[in-house]
This record gives sequence, C-alpha cells and structure tokens, in this order.
Amino acid sequence: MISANLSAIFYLVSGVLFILALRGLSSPETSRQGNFFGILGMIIAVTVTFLSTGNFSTGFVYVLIFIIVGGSIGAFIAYRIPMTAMPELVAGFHSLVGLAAVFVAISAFLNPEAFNLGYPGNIKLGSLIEMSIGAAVGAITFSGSIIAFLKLQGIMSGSPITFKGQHPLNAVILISIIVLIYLLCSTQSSNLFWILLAVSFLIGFLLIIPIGGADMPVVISMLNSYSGWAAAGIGFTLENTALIITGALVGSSGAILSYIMCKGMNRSFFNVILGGFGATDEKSSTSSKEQRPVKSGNADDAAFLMKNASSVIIVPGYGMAVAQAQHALREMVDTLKKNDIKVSYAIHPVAGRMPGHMNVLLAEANVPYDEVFELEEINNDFANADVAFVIGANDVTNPVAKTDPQSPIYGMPVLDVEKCKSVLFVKRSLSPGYAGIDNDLFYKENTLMLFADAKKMTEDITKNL
Amino acid sequence: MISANLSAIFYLVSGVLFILALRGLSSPETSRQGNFFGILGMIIAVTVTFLSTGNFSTGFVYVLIFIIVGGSIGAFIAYRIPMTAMPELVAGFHSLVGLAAVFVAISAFLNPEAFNLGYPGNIKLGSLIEMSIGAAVGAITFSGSIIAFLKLQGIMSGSPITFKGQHPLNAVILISIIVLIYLLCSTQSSNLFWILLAVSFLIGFLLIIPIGGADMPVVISMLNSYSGWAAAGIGFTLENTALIITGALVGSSGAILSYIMCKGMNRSFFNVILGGFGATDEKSSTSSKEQRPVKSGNADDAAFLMKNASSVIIVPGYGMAVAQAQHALREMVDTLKKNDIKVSYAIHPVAGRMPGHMNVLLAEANVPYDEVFELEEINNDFANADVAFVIGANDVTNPVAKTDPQSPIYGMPVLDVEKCKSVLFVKRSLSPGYAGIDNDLFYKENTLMLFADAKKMTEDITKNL
Amino acid sequence: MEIDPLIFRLSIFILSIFVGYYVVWSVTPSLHTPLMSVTNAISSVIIVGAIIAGLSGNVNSVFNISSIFGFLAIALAAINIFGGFLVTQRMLAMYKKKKKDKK
Amino acid sequence: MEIDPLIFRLSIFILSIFVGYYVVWSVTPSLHTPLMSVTNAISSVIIVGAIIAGLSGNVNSVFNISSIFGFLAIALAAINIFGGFLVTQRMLAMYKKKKKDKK
Ligand SMILES: NC(=O)c1ccc[n+]([C@@H]2O[C@H](COP(=O)([O-])OP(=O)(O)OC[C@H]3O[C@@H](n4cnc5c(N)ncnc54)[C@H](OP(=O)(O)O)[C@@H]3O)[C@@H](O)[C@H]2O)c1
Ligand SMILES: NC(=O)c1ccc[n+]([C@@H]2O[C@H](COP(=O)([O-])OP(=O)(O)OC[C@H]3O[C@@H](n4cnc5c(N)ncnc54)[C@H](OP(=O)(O)O)[C@@H]3O)[C@@H](O)[C@H]2O)c1
Repeated sequence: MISANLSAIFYLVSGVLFILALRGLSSPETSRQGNFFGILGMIIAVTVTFLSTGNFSTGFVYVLIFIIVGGSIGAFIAYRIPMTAMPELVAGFHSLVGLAAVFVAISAFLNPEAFNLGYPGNIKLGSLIEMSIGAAVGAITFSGSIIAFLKLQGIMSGSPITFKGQHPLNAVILISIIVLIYLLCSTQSSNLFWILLAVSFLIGFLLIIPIGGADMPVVISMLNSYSGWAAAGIGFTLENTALIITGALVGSSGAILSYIMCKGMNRSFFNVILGGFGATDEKSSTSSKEQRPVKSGNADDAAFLMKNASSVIIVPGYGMAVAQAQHALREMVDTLKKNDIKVSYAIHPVAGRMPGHMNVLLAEANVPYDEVFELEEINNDFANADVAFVIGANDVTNPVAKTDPQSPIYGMPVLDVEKCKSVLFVKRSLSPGYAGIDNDLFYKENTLMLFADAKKMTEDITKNL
Repeated sequence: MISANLSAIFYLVSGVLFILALRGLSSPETSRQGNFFGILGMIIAVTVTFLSTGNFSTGFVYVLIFIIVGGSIGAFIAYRIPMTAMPELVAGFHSLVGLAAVFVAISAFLNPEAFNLGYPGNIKLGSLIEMSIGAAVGAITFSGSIIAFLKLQGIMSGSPITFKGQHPLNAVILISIIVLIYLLCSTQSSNLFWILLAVSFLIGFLLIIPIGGADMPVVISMLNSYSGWAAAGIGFTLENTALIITGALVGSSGAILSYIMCKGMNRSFFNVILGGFGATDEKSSTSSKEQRPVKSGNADDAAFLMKNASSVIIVPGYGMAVAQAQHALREMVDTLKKNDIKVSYAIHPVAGRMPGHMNVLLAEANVPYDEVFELEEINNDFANADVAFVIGANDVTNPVAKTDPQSPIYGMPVLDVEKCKSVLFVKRSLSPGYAGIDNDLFYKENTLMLFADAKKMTEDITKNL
Repeated sequence: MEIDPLIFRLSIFILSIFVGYYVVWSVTPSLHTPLMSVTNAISSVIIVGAIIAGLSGNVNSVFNISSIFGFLAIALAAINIFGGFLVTQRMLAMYKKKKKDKK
Repeated sequence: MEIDPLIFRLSIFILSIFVGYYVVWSVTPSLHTPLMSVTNAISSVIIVGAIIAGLSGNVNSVFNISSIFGFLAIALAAINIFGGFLVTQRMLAMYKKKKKDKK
C-alpha cells in the first residue's frame, strides 16, 4: 500500500507519458516511441492503482482474470482486423470506453464508500454531479458509437433515418437529461439514476440515426471527444490526475479531428450533426446527366499512357479501400518505377472514410511515407505531371468545388487532377461518390475512364506494362 | 476580503490570460488582443491580491504610491525608448525582475508570518528551499542582466573579459551556492541567507563577463528563462498559481529563444555560455586579406542599377539599426515602387542583435509586414531577382557558411544574395561583422560596395532615383 | 487558508486542454488514424476506476452488485487498452521511409 | 487520503511547461522581440508577492525592514509591468498590413 501522495505523483507521471504518446505522433519516426510511452503510462497507472488499494485478496485475482480475458480479446481483435476496417474498429472501441465509464459510474453510485465519496443515499454533492454527468455522457457515447459501428459495418443501412419532429424530440430529451441530473442531485434517488441512464442511452441512439453512413467518421470523432470528457468527469469524481489529463487530451483530440474533417468537406459541424445529408440527393443527380459521352478504355490503354509518361501522380480514394487494392497498386508503381517513371501519391485530407485512412493503407502496402504527399504539398505539381491515376476517388477531385457556388461541396479544397495532361479514373461505374454529386471530370477530353474493380484493374495494368 | 478558493480561481484565470497573451503573438493580427489579455491578467492578479489581504490601511496607500511611481517610470521609459535600443531595454527590465524576486524572497525570509510560511528562524523547510532557490536565481538574473545591459549600451566594453582559472572558479562558486542552500535550510541562519545572496550576485557577474557583447542576446534570453524559473520558485513559496504558470511560460520562452538564436548562428549553447567568442579573431582576420580588389560605387551607380531592375530584395542587418536607416530605407523603397519595381525584404533569423529585431525596425518605419519575408520563404527568390540591396548586414549573407567547413559559422543558414544578378553592399568599410570573419562576397564580380553610413547612403540613392 | 483541491484539479484540467489542443494540432495528418486508435487506448485509463470498483467487495463476497459492474468495466477497458495499443503498434510499424537503395 | 497541495502545484507547473513550449514555438519569428518584452511584463506578476510583503507591516509601523523590501519590489515590478506592456503595445501597433490602395 502506497501513500496518496506517492500515487498522485505516479498518476501525474502517467498523464505526462500520455501527453508524450500523442506528441510522438508528430512524425512517423518518433511515433513508435510515443506508443511505447503510452503503454508505459498505462502500466504505471494500473500498477499504482493496485498498490494504492493494497488489496491483494481474492478480488485481486479476479481483477487479473478480467484484465487477461479482456486483454486477450483486445489483442486478438488488434491482430486480426484488416486495415480497411479501421473506422468500424474505432467506433466499436469507443462504445466500449463509453460503457466502461457507465459501469464505473454505476459502481460508484451503488458503493460510494469504496471511492470515498460518502454513503449510498448520501453521496457528496460535487461527486454526484460529476458522476451523473460522466454516466450520461458515457451512455450517449456508448449507444451513439454502436449505431455508428452498425452503419459502418453495413449491418444497418447507411441512409439517414429521419422522421417528423425529430429535432424537437431530441431537444426535449436533452433538456430532460439536465432536469434529471438536477433532481438526482437533490434527491439522491437511485431510481432517477437508472432513468437518467436509460434516457441517455436513448438519446445517443436518436442523435446518430439521422446522420448518413458516410458522415460517421465525423460522428466517431465527436464521440471520441465525448468519451474524453466523460473520462475527465469520472476523473474529477475519483480525484485522479491521470484521468483528468487524459480526458482533456482525448476530448481535444476528438474535437480537433472533427473540425479538420468538417473543414476538409467544407461543411459546418452542425450541418453534419443535424443529419439528413447524402442519401436523397444521390438518386436525383445520378439519373439526369448520364447521357453525356465519356471516353472509356481498358488496362492496355492505361498501361500505354503510363509507359510513355515521365511522371505519374496517384490519387487514391475510398474505392481503393473497398477494393483492397493498395497492394496491387504498390506493385504497379514498382513496375512504373523500374521504367524510370517518377511516381508520387497525393492524399486529400478527407480521402477515404476517416482521417489518415489512405496513409495507413498505403503504409500497409509498404509504400514509403516520403512518397506520399498532402494536398498543399503536391497540388501545384499536377500541372507538370503527365498522368493522374485516380483510383477509387471521386469527390476529392471534383472541380465543381472550385467552380459552382451552388454545389454542396463548393469551397472544399480539391486535388487539381484536371491540370494533368491525362487523367485515368478507375471506378466501377459513373455513379457519384459519397457527396452524391456528378463529377464533370468524367466527361473531359483528357479523361479516360477505366470501369472495373480497382484491384482487378490495377493488376491488369501491371500485366500490360 | 475574499476567500482563498475564490482568489485561487482568479489566479488561475490570470494564468490562463497570460497563456492567451503569448498565444496572440502567433500572428500580428491577434497580437494586440493578446497584449490586452496580458494586461487584463495582470489587473486581475493585482486586484485579487489586494482583496485577499483585505488590508486597506495606510500600507495600502503606500502600495498604490509605489505602483504609481514605478508605473510612471516604466511608462516614461516605454514611450521614450527608441526601437533600436530594444536589446538594452529588455536586458534592463530583466535585471529589475531579478531584483524584485530577490526583494520578495528577502521580505519573506524576514517576515515569514505574513506569507504563512512559519516563523523567523523556523520557516517551513519546503518554503525555505523554494525561497532560497528563487532568491539565488533572482540574484544571478539581476547581476547578469546588469552586465548584459552595460555591454549592450557600450558603457562596458563588449569584448570578453577572460582570465586564467575562470571556469574552475565559477564551478567552485556554483557548488558553494548549493552547499550554502543546504546549510541555510538545516540551520535557518540569516547570515547564511545574506551570504547566499552575495555569492549569487557575484556569480551572475562572473558568468557573464567572459561572454562577448554580440552574444548578449543569447544571454538575455537565457536570463529571461532564469527569471521565469525564479518566478516559478517564488510561486511555489507563495502557493500562487498565476506565478507558477507564468514562471513556466517565461522559462520555456527564454529557453526556446536561446535555442533559436544558437541554431541561427550554428553554435552550441555551451559554446556561447562558456564565452570568449568574437573579440580575438576579429583583428587577425581583418588585417590579412584587405589587399584584394573590390568594386566600389556611389549613390548614383546604385540608383542606376536599381532603376533598371524589375525586382529588388532588401537585406537589412545590424548596421541598419545602428544607422537608424529604416525610415530612409522605406522612403527609398517607396520611390522604387512608384517606378513599378517589385521590392521585398528578406530577414535572416539572427539579423540584427536580437530575434525579430529587424522586423520591429521595419514595422516602425511603416513597412507592411506582408512585404517582409523570412529566410526559408524568400531564399529561392534571390536567383530570380535583379538586385540584392544589403544594408548593414554582413554575416547573414556570408557564403563561407556554405562552403568552408573550417569557418566558425559553417553550417549556419545564410541568405543566398550572391545568386542575384547584382549585389549592393551598404557599409562603412570592409571590416567584418559580428562573427569577425571576412566576407568573400565583397570581392565578387557582381558586387558593388557602397561605402558610407547606411542612412546617408540610402537618402542619397533616393535623391538620385 | 486551505485551497479546495477541486480548484487544483480544475487548473490541471484547463491546462491539459491547452496541451491537448497543441499536441493534437502538431500530429501529422498522415498519422490521424493511429491518433484515433491511441486516444482510444489511453482514454481507457478509466480502468483505474474500474479496478477500485472491482476491489470494493469484502473478503466474504468478492462479487457484490457494485463490484460486478467494476469487473465488467475492467474487461471492457482491457479490451480497449490491449486492442488500442496493439493495433496502433501494428499500424505504426508499417510506416517506413524509402530504403536508400541507390547510393 | 488527503493529497499534498504541493503535488498539485507540481502538476500545474509541469503542464504549464508543456503549454509554454507549444505556445512559444507557435509565435511567429517576426514577433520575437515583442515576445521578449511581453514575457518581461508578465513575469512581473511577482508583484503579487511584493504586495503581500509590502502590506506585512502593522497599523503602527507601515514600514518595517520586511515591508520596505516589499515596497521596493513593488516599484521595480511596476516599472516592468507598465514598461513591458506599453512598449509591447507600442511595437505591436506598428505592425501593419499593406493598405489596399489599388482596388
Ligand atoms: N476521410 C474522411 O475523414 C471523411 C470523413 C467523412 C466523409 N468523407 C467523405 O468521403 C469522401 C471521400 O472522397 P473519395 O474521393 O475518397 O471517395 P468518394 O468520393 O466517396 O468516391 C469513391 C469512389 O470509389 C468508387 N469505388 C467504390 N468501390 C470501388 C471498387 N471496388 N473499385 C473501384 N472503385 C470503387 C465509387 O465509384 P463506383 O461506385 O463507380 O465504383 C466512388 O465513386 C468525400 O466526399 C469526403 O467528404 C471523408
Ligand atoms: N539577431 C540575433 O538574435 C543575434 C543574436 C546574437 C548574435 N547575432 C549575430 O549578429 C550577426 C548579425 O548579422 P548581421 O548581418 O545583421 O550584422 P553583422 O554581420 O554584425 O554586420 C553588420 C555590418 O553593419 C555594418 N555597419 C555598422 N554600422 C553601420 C552604419 N552606421 N552604416 C552602415 N553599415 C554599418 C558593419 O560594417 P562596417 O563597420 O564596415 O560599416 C557590419 O559589417 C550575426 O553574426 C549573428 O550571429 C544575432
């Protein structure tokens, strides 16, 4: 058993280690060390908790057992999950953090003595407020993440589920949560606590269903932020510095990532959160325009164009992830490089379905990260490149964002692929991407459409090179 | 009289406002607002202190009087000081912070009851340690800054004062300070406290005299950092959050600026701090090489060259500050611009004598900051510019930093002025700059030397344009 | 003159938000996916609370209604901790620089 | 189970160092001189200690050996505060963008 002071110092140390963990991610070189700091911080936090309770009885053994069980499941998932399923994985994991926060809050509510928070029915006011906020936010995180997970997995339809009076209903429920917390704190009634939890689960569910499947990344990130604030709330209850620091870190992190995504899509955060985007427009816009002529080609044509190019820029998008084409792509690029063709990759901030999605997939396929460039770094190079090879990307290349103020994506920064001498588009049809709007590029003079699955097409091209 | 809790919250608020003050400096647009936050933070901190002592007796009146007296002096200095004297001003102000910290520590030592630190001769151990460290660092800051001030003002010679056994002596004194602190804390003897202060003043003095006048900016910044740590030390003694936060901010700020300067000069921090750089080399290198022929011209030649240029890059340096030539320069540039010549300014990170020195001077002369570029932003433009107008700068243009591994400034980033079609050098002689090494550029084909005072020459050129 | 510890915690919280803000903005965009998974892992430091809850039973009954929720929370948090750190590790291991084949 | 406030202060100190590190790196180089003068001003928040010291005398003797040092410190800090903020203000007021003469 160690003193409260000593454990407070160790919790501080682990908080600082978590800061260093995130700091490490400022560059790929330091990132692995950063992750190590994170693991170290967690080990310290857990060990100190054991030492400060000083309880090594049977309970301790069970704690270990549950850690091992949970840990094995986690490790199994971590090694098995394909890189393309990262968005779902993150959503799933968030739901667990939310649920864990709820469970801890329940436990503290039922047995406040174990946490030094007073006695059942007479919990310290401050702790009760923190605890109920933590529980409510945790519950919202849980049910919201579950919906996000189901939508991303495709188990639930991605289209927004809307009904009349949805927003007023949500507003009423949110207000009732605040009222419930107030009543709970004044009466200490355990019934109110359970009602609060139930209502919070419900609102998490209701808040997310109207949001389209493709907006889920913003939602996940927002829920990430929530889970951070929930953790911080519990941290105040438990008077634990590590939790407070971590909660604030995670809270900021999620908020900033949501902001980055919204900016990358040129949409306001509220526009995303209020939902209903995507599904309906899609059908209307696809039907009308498909008459216009497009030039389409096959793998042979593409190989010919690229063989005669001196520089090629690859623009991967969501379709590459769907088709798992990253390895095939890498092989194609290797062949191009053998022919002394300069190849680089251009990644749009919201290419794919989560921030950094394309980078992970390319890294998985052993593409060195110094060949991969961000939008601002590479956008001027398109004018000097011979071929833009757009694989499964669509919206992020759509010039309408620069030209048509009516377009829903107007003002979103896009990759200037049209400035290349020729543009190759690998996709299966003329159907639009996530934003549901037609891409004028398909009908341009210098565009060649390659209608096929991304992986199949890339392999074919490699054969023809 | 307000409660300890309430004042703690206000101190936190003022700490946060200080953070926002520094944050504002991330761009000129937000900087004025940032300064306002800083002022607000200070007002809050002072007001809360008054309210929390709750003492509005005669003492309070005297406090106000001293604030008004000090404030008037400060305001007077602030409005009168020429922008060229910023380095001295900062050094002078630092010495005051250091001395103030010493006085507060003395007062706390003599009357610990007023600070809740125990009783004379029986001060709480922790407080005594913090207090004596704060006092020692404050004293070093004071005497060190005084020397820096005198050297920068030219009252004291800028050349390093070195003697045999200097470093061992300093080491002995530094060790004795630690021993003194230890003894002081174990005996609580007030004699030891005075000895500690005296020795700290002495070491501050000894540490700075061997450092050359031109290295003073690094020293100032280092002392700035010290004054921050001293403030934080006193903050721990007074249990004051605002002081702790501020101390850490100032401490980091000074350390980072020292680092930036050392990197800009490609010298190690220890090389600077151990001193003895500059003075001796200067003479040896100037004498030997002066035979080589240079092309020198007059204002007329310079005006002719510039009139026929389509783009001119101005490279200001320390000499511009000495000559107070910024206003004349601005007028010259205005005339050039009227003739449709594109003009921009290139600022090297260590041009002048303190970080950002040139930027302030140009701003004073109403040069818009979007015409002023940093080294990385503009270095590639020299190749396309017609004329580089180097005014009072020398080391920051010296190509030897790129070519000669023997040179003391090898590896320091420099402005590539030699890539311009022609280079104009305004300085009074062929003597070297601060680093004391000859500049090959003077003898190049496309260089024209304009030997004169910078202000005089610039005015003459304007007349001839 | 004692200051309520809550105020200190509030200070820590606010300063951590500043740190979080800056530290996350300094993350390179290409590592945003690992960022999401690692924040996931570290936010599971809530396991600290879960452990206290799990150990809240007495010698006679390790399992009571409150400790059961604690144990469940431990398992959930453990999934996240191991899952989060390991998947991050796996991703980060893939980020490689170009091999310098040509000298 | 009370935690020593010193530990909280230590936490605040460490987190502030992180904040300071990031906030100062984010300062644009052209404002490094104002940065030096404003840090000067804010570090004079030590005036808080000076005021307490100055007010430490009793009703009969406002000036005692300890309060005199306090008053001196007040004056020194005040020079810095007013001088520092005002000179910063003066400098910052000079930083202007190009006027858009040509429409
Ligand atoms: N990254 C993020 O963080 C994030 C977050 C939220 C939203 N978003 C949104 O997601 C979109 C991302 O843009 P994006 O250009 O990457 O994707 P996109 O615009 O959604 O387009 C993806 C394209 O891939 C094609 N595709 C699908 N499966 C394919 C397969 N197996 N083989 C070949 N092609 C296939 C689809 O066309 P076919 O059906 O014709 O094949 C589709 O047009 C943006 O609108 C962005 O706002 C991104
Ligand atoms: N900025 C910082 O933070 C900082 C800090 C520490 C050290 N330093 C050092 O300071 C140096 C700065 O480089 P720099 O190029 O700006 O200056 P420099 O290399 O010191 O050269 C200044 C030149 O100005 C000329 N000059 C002096 N008075 C003049 C007048 N009235 N009219 C015309 N010319 C005059 C001098 O030549 P004449 O005598 O022939 O006229 C001298 O060669 C670097 O070596 C840097 O490492 C800078």
